[in-house]
Amino acid sequence: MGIDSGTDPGAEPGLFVNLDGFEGPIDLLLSLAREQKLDLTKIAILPLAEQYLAYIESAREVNLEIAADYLVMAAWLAYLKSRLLLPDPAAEVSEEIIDMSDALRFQLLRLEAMQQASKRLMDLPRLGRSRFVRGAPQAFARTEKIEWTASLYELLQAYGDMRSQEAAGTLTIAATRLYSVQEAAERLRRILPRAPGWADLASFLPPGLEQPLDARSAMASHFTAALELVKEGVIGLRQNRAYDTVYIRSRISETE
Amino acid sequence: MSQPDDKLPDDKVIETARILEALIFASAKPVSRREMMVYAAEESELDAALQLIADRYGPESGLEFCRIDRDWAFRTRPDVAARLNLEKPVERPLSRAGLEVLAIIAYHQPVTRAEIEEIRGISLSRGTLDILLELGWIKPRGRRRTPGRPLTWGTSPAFLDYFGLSGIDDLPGMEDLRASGLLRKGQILGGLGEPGEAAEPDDETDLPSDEEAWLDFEAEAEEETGEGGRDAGL
Amino acid sequence: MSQPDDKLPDDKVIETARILEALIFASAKPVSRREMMVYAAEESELDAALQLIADRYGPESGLEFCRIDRDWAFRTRPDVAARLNLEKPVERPLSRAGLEVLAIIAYHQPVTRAEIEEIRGISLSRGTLDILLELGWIKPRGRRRTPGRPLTWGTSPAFLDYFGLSGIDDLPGMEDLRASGLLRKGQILGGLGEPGEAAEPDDETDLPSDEEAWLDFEAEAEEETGEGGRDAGL
Repeated sequence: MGIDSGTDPGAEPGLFVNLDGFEGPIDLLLSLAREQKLDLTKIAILPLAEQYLAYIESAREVNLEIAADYLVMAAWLAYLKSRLLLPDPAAEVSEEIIDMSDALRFQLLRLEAMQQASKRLMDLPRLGRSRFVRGAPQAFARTEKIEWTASLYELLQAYGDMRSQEAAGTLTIAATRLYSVQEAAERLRRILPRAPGWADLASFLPPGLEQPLDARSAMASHFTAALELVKEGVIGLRQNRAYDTVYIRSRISETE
Repeated sequence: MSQPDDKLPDDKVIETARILEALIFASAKPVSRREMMVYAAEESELDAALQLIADRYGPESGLEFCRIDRDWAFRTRPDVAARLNLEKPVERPLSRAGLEVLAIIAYHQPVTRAEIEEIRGISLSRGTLDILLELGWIKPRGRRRTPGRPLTWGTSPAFLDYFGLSGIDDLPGMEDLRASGLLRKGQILGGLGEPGEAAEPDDETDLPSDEEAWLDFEAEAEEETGEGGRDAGL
Repeated sequence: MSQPDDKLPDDKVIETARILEALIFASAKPVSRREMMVYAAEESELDAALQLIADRYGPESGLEFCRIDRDWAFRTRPDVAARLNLEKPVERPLSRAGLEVLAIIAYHQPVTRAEIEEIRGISLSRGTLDILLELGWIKPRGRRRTPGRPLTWGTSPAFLDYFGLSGIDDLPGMEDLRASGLLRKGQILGGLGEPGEAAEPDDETDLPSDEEAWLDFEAEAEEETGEGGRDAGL
């Protein structure tokens, strides 16, 4: 998510305002503060707010699409700025300003702490970098015992995949009467030998298919079942041209 | 390959021994002298370092430092290996079908066999539930109060243990799955949903403990195998 | 994990230590206490044996006997690895966002997705959590007792192993961060109306230890499934 625009660096050569390098508005604020080499705990909020607003403004001028997160922060800072610039702050108001400034400072310090922590994390002696595992692991053996393994990730992925397919609309409303191919084959096997000569496949569909989905499903499964029965040599199928009626006939009744 | 008796190993030899110990530990195959000479200034230093390692892995250790031809490796001492050789576990990843069925049971429990088939749109082969049952990851959860009183399935404490979950509730919900990119497109059709949220009230809500569910299950087994009285269960 | 000072390790402990040393040495993955208890008569014997092994692998060895939460493993010492030219597996580097999110999960756990977004001030892109989950470094840590019962995330044992940590308290700078109050969660910016209110700590920060969060979870599990929570994840 974040910033969608400007991902192609060659697109706009004159661009000097680029939000791509930032991981959100707080990261942008941190980077602006760092440019000033300011101590975050003592940073003056007003100039920082102004810089941020100016930055966003120039991004807007070059028609950068600005993610909502940046705009929300801009609105918040604009509000803070207006309060800070109030000529005669009443006691209540100044308290609010202190709260807001402290909150902003805390948020900056907190994210900076996490950014530093992530660097220190990667400086740890990592496995496969600075620490190595046994190169010739050994399983102790006498009898073999199969241990099925699975990871939580695989489990969630399997479920996610299944539900994704479902969501795509291929498999829906499970409670309706959908004919399985197996059922359709059994049905055709049972009914067809009693039917004389060539007949429309549609006439073999089960009765009572009021929902269009049910009818389509039944047609699809009966057609697939018919193909399987042709393969077995039990029936014959015929279609005069594409999209025309499909005719079906039992080979068993024919030979008898 | 001998350390003069009148001299303690110097720091250089100790350092080389540490490096070689780590190298041989991390290598998949025995390590040759040639490979080791990269880390030693001269043959005598290499020998002294190897001797130092051999001393550290004496009989009081479960391992021995062995020379195989001109290569060196760590091996489990045979007497220790004999004590360790209980069963050799062969790891095999659970099949896709197994994963799917397990996921459905986890998310939709208590769920009947027919419902699992409905969700997957494919009939369930006998072996799939067997493997999950053998793993101890699933267990019967009583019977559904519908015609035929089908048996329902749920996950076991061993399932939670294996996957490092503190409860079924820990499974990410639909929103979490979508947010983390595991659920790809669009909307989820209603009905089946968040973990722990059973579709219909079942008998098993009347069965407070596992024990009773098991009793019920055993009764069922009887019913199926023997000619059994009808009301064996409840 | 203490051996009474006035007693030398007895033969039984020495023998158990040999077996465990070989078992852990031969395994690429950390070995759990449960696996080790197969070879020890009781917990105290296990602890004494582990202490004995730890003593044998001091700084004079190129290997380190590492505790990873409650599991144990041998790993080469980092100072030695720097001198070894071992083949290093190619890793896809984590994005900056991925790193930040990992750090936030590690230091703030258990933490919800919304809290991660609050700390970073930006919504989390799809796939970021997914990658960390795929790496096996994060896992669900139960649900928050707030409206919507959001899922919380924490780090896994594999995370500790990868970064060479014995536990979360070992994270670099953890103590200072806790003391400085920078690990407070909650929304601060963004709500124009209530800038002050947001800085308040949320429910979860009132629970100082994992243990309490855990108890909380078990109580819930009992309510919902009627099964007593087991020591699943620990």
